[in-house]
Amino acid sequence: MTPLDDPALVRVLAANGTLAPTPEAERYLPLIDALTDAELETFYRDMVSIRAFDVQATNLQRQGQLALWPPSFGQEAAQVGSARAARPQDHIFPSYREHVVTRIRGVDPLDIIRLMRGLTHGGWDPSDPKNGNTHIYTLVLGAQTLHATGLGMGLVFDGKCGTGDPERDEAVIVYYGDGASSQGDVHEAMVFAASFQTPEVFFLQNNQWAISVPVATQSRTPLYKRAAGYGMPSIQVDGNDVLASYAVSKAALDEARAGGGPRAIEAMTYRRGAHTTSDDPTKYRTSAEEEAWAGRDPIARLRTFLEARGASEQFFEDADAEGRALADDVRVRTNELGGLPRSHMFDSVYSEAHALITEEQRWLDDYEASMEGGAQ
Amino acid sequence: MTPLDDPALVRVLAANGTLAPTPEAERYLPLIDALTDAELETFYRDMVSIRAFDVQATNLQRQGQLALWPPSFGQEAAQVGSARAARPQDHIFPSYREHVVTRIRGVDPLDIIRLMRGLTHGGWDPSDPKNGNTHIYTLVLGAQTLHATGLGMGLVFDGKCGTGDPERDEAVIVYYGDGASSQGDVHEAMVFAASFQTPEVFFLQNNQWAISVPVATQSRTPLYKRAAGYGMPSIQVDGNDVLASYAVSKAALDEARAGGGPRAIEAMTYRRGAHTTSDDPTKYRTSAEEEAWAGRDPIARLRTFLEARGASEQFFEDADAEGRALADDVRVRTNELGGLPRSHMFDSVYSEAHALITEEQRWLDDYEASMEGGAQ
Amino acid sequence: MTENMPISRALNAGLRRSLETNDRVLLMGEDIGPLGGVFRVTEGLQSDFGPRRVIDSPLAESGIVGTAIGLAMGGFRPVLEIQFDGFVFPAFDQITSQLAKITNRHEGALQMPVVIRIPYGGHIGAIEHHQESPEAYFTHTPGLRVVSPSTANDAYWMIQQAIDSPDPVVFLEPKAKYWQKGEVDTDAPALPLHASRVVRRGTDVTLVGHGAMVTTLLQAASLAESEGTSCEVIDLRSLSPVDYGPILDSVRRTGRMVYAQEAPGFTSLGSEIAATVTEKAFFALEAPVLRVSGFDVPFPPAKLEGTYLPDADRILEAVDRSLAY
Amino acid sequence: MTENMPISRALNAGLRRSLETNDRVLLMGEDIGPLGGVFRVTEGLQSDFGPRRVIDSPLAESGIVGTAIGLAMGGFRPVLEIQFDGFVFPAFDQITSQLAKITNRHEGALQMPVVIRIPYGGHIGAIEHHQESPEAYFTHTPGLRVVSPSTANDAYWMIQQAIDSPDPVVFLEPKAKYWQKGEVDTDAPALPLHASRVVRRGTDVTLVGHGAMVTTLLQAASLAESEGTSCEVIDLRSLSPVDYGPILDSVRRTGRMVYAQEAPGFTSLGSEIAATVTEKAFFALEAPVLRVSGFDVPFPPAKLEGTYLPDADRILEAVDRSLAY
Ligand SMILES: Cc1ncc(C[n+]2csc(CCOP(=O)(O)OP(=O)(O)O)c2C)c(N)n1
Ligand SMILES: Cc1ncc(C[n+]2csc(CCOP(=O)(O)OP(=O)(O)O)c2C)c(N)n1
Ligand SMILES: [Mg+2]
Ligand SMILES: [Mg+2]
Repeated sequence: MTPLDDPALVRVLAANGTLAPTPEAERYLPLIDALTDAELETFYRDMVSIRAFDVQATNLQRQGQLALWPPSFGQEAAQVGSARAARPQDHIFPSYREHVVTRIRGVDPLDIIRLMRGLTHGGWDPSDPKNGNTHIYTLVLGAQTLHATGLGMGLVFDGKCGTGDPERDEAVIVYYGDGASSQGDVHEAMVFAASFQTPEVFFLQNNQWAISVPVATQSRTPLYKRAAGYGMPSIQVDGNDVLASYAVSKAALDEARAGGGPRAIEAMTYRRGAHTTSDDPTKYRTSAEEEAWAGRDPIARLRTFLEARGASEQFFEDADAEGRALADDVRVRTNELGGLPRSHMFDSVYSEAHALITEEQRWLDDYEASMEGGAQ
Repeated sequence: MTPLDDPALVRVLAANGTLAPTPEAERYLPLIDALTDAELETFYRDMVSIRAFDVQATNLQRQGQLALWPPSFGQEAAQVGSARAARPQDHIFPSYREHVVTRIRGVDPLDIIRLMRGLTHGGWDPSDPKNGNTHIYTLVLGAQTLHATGLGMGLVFDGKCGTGDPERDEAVIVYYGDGASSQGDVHEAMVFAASFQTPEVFFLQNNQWAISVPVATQSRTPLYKRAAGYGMPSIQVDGNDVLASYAVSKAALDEARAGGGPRAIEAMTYRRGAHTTSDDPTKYRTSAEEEAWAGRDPIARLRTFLEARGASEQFFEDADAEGRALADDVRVRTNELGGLPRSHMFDSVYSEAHALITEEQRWLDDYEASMEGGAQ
Repeated sequence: MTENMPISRALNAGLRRSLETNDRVLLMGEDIGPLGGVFRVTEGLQSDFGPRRVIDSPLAESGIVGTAIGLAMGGFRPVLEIQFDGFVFPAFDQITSQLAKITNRHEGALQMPVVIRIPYGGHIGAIEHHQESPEAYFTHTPGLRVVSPSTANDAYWMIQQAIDSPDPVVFLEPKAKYWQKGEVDTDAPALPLHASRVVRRGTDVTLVGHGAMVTTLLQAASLAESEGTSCEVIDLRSLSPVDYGPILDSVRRTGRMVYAQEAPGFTSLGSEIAATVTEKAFFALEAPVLRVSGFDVPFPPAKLEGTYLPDADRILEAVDRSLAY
Repeated sequence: MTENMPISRALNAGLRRSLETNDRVLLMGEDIGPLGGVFRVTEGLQSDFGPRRVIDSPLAESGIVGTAIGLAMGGFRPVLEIQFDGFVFPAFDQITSQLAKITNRHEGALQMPVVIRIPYGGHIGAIEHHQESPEAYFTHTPGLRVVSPSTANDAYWMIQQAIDSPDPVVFLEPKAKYWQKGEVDTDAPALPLHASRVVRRGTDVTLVGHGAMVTTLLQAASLAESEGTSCEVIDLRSLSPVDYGPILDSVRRTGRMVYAQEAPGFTSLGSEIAATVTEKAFFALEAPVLRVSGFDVPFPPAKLEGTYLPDADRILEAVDRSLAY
């Protein structure tokens, strides 16, 4: 069975961009029919822009501007579909590859650049409204699933979901990978989510690989099937089909927000690039596999669909230009990034004064002053 | 839904001791038909003996002879059925309440007494043939599921299962509770077990409570359903029906041993006593509930069945006498237990000499000598 | 107003007051609801504040700490109970790599007011994992605050101060002393959370420790007095940061110090305090700072805990050794 | 025979030799198979020994350590790779409460020959969790042995000695030095696993450290020499137990000591060594043992690692302070 053969798979657009809903997709078609041209075009622009950003960031890493870059190349549809399905009041917990998601929520891509450049361990303030309730990246795999669940518990305790008012009710969506799914924390997050009936969507991007380890090592069984054991509805979706990804995410988030409890989505996709710029995929996977997945590329697929729907050549050119502009802007601003004052290290270890930190910071200031003195 | 209403439940003996197989039990009937009278009587004697032991241990704790006692009262059928289903070459990983299991495998009950008296953290040597490949108790909930899985991986690597020779093939059975099922380690154990296709049975005793917390807090969904997410066959069984418990365990162990990979059993039972002698169940559960489960007691149930099959009054008296003898023996030997030499603390922290340990032990010897000198 | 009560009741009263005064405070842990915790510290709180403020969680420590982080992100102030010292380790990643670092990771934009209550230490004759003193793991971790009360009054106030702290606090409760009574002044706290305190004045040797060990140090000081040695005793109260002021003042007067703890000695809080006091009071020291600790072995079976745990005699032996320099 | 190779190759060669000579040895971890590990330490081993001896595990550290315990129970000698220092914490319970204690729990009846390899330390400009020095958590835990090589020859031999040990060994690999070359003598090990070693002779101040810090200490010693100060440098090699013999010998001659480490200083291995050396060589010391450590903050973003990590200048500053006493 190839990863996309599960009879439960939800897919709307075939790899060649034609509408060809799988049986499981039928019930989502109304959600897709309701999408306006403008919305569909936004999906496309989101994907194109972030791919341009991704290429730019990879180049910046090659030029020594970044320590590392984990590309989202290939996973754009899973991310755009789910992020566009969320409402402004929803809370987003990414893993570390959700560049598309964070951008859609309003996070400045430069904040991710600063993280990967070694200027911050975070990047943005989730409580600043301009970041769309988007939490920062978590690098210890799976840890964020518990944070998301805890936040969801708080929404339940505060009566911020299930009131029946979709404008006000809030939900949480948390992203994690096929590799991360093996972590104990993900299990505990599902246990707590089910126990407290959090308004939460567990969004697993199964990109077939955890660095060099194929998903078959994590599980011989489709990962979406885990959810049932916790009493959570779950769905497998073609994660390279932005329409399907949008529709299943929207349905799941709407249900969660309305008080239906947690649910899970497994988006079947592919990490077309390297794990990070430090990785060498030729060591562990075949070019035949890479080519097969290139044929299922999410951007090409939506483009064919939009073309068939009559989108103009101009629209596609504009989208590309928008991507180039983003990439250029990122390059320019990356080159302008400065360093960090040494005080940064001490500034926010604690929120209140702490004797040892104060002492060490003072020591370092004196020491640096003496070194400068000595150097004169 | 009460815990015993699941349509998938395997039960052979009704609570009143009559043969009344549930639909799911049908396929196990040949295994039960194959049981001899002697085997059935052994099941009964196992249960009666250990209950007598359990009562004795509880008394010993009350008399200050033990720090603590976790009774197995009420869970005898789940334990006897599964332990009697195992072959001598199988490996057993108990949690900390499997007094019945350990006794059946040959472990001296005094070893558990020594543990609960504060004389050892272990009690017996799993590699000593007289202990029937039974590992010691693990007190950090769930941790033993990974050890069992690792041992199972080793059996696979060494070709000690799936050879087609049931006399030689080995399997692993690991016990854990409804509370422990929430631990991340149990998830990771299932992930590894499925990935490496260990010859392993995950045996969950759902005794409805984790100290004061009802199983509904751990899961709103029957726990046996978790296994499917890992691609493991799983079964729910009436854990107070020793015949059903035996049959499902035997089938699962046979399949695992033969190379069929891991599987899971949820045995529905009830902790009729306190969590431990430190616990006070009146704080958190009703006597109505306790009485309902008293009506499903495993020993009474098998007794009625055996009586109907024509077991003699003498047999039951002998079984009781056997239990009293065990309890008396345990009391006598407990009273004879001595203390520990202080060297015990240092003796086996490491298998090879360790400078710091040597130094500290020497210091303590000198110190104690000087204190005795001083006291003279 | 003052009231006489055991430490467990003082903690209960302190938690109650926090629950009353701040509706964002919630308690979560295993068996803290109807049972009131295995040590009854939360007794009656669920029935008074309801199951949304006093929560019996699923049985998973990483889950407890990890979801508490999410709750704190949502504006709650979770107070967690870990049932026994030896069961905190499944939560270690969430404590060390998450809770301790989240404020720093957010450059101060997110506070993490989470309290982790852990009954710790020996002297209760219990089975494995129920008698450990894991403080060193936490004091070595930047981003955590670590405290331990040794009296009922401190228990009452320090738990409230810990809950008020915007930073994560590991709150170590000396379980052997839960039933030790003391006067609680419910009007005002005596000291800030991170102050150490001289609990007995003396001139010859400075004895320092925390939690249940403070009682042992006081016993040792009494015995020493009868032998003509005057010991000053200092209750650390805060294990991270350490308030060195009173300790250094004392050592500069006495020239001698013994640190005592139940935890194994190697790479322990005692090592830190000995090294730092030596560095800061080098010329005042007549003898090296001596440490009396649990041995560097796993906490032994209960029948040997009397040998394992430092008692007044072992402390006096160190006092004598110190005086012999 | 001697051969010149970088530390990463020496480790690879040592692992290979262990795999060859003992068929119960197996390697397990994330990405150690076809990829050869993110640092290529296991490169080529899976293709030579097969996927049952060199195993890519599911992505779960507690699972890796927990199943290794079971494998050891079944007579295997598992050698585990944790991908980076900061990812060891999910396994902390299995390491601390299980692996470290199982032999003791079985009163010696079961040995636990498990090696946990962890690339550790900074200097590689990486993102969070990839630059930490977690040794104190392990050295504080009875039942573990903890070692760290600083040369290719030690890497080659110490990994084999660790695998031969019947006890669990946390094997810390100084990742910044993976590419540092050195002569490897493949005929016989120079020293037992737990010996410390004088790597430079000197008379004025004793400098002690482990792993990547040894290089920095040697740099500092060279600089000090040019200023007229003669430093002795000792490579700890074994972090638990510590071989105090050569250190005390040295300090008794020099009267001064500086300990340097990348880890945060509070409650650290440096604290332990400072306290113990002070206790054992009190009258020899002209100055307190000084410690140069990472600050007590989370390892900072990479752009600040140069400020965070002790360098030769910081060590020299401590040397000067020591000499000024
Ligand atoms: C707890 C933990 N262990 C190991 C790592 C190192 N690591 C980083 S990414 C990765 C693979 C993750 O795979 P997956 O979850 O499928 O996400 P993907 O990279 O494919 O998006 C590993 C092993 C980590 N970050 N955290
Ligand atoms: C990791 C861990 N957390 C907490 C505890 C304390 N504890 C001991 S038994 C128990 C309840 C266990 O419930 P369950 O798994 O259902 O087993 P049962 O006691 O019902 O047999 C708890 C919370 C523990 N032993 N280990
Ligand atoms: Mg992946
Ligand atoms: Mg239970």
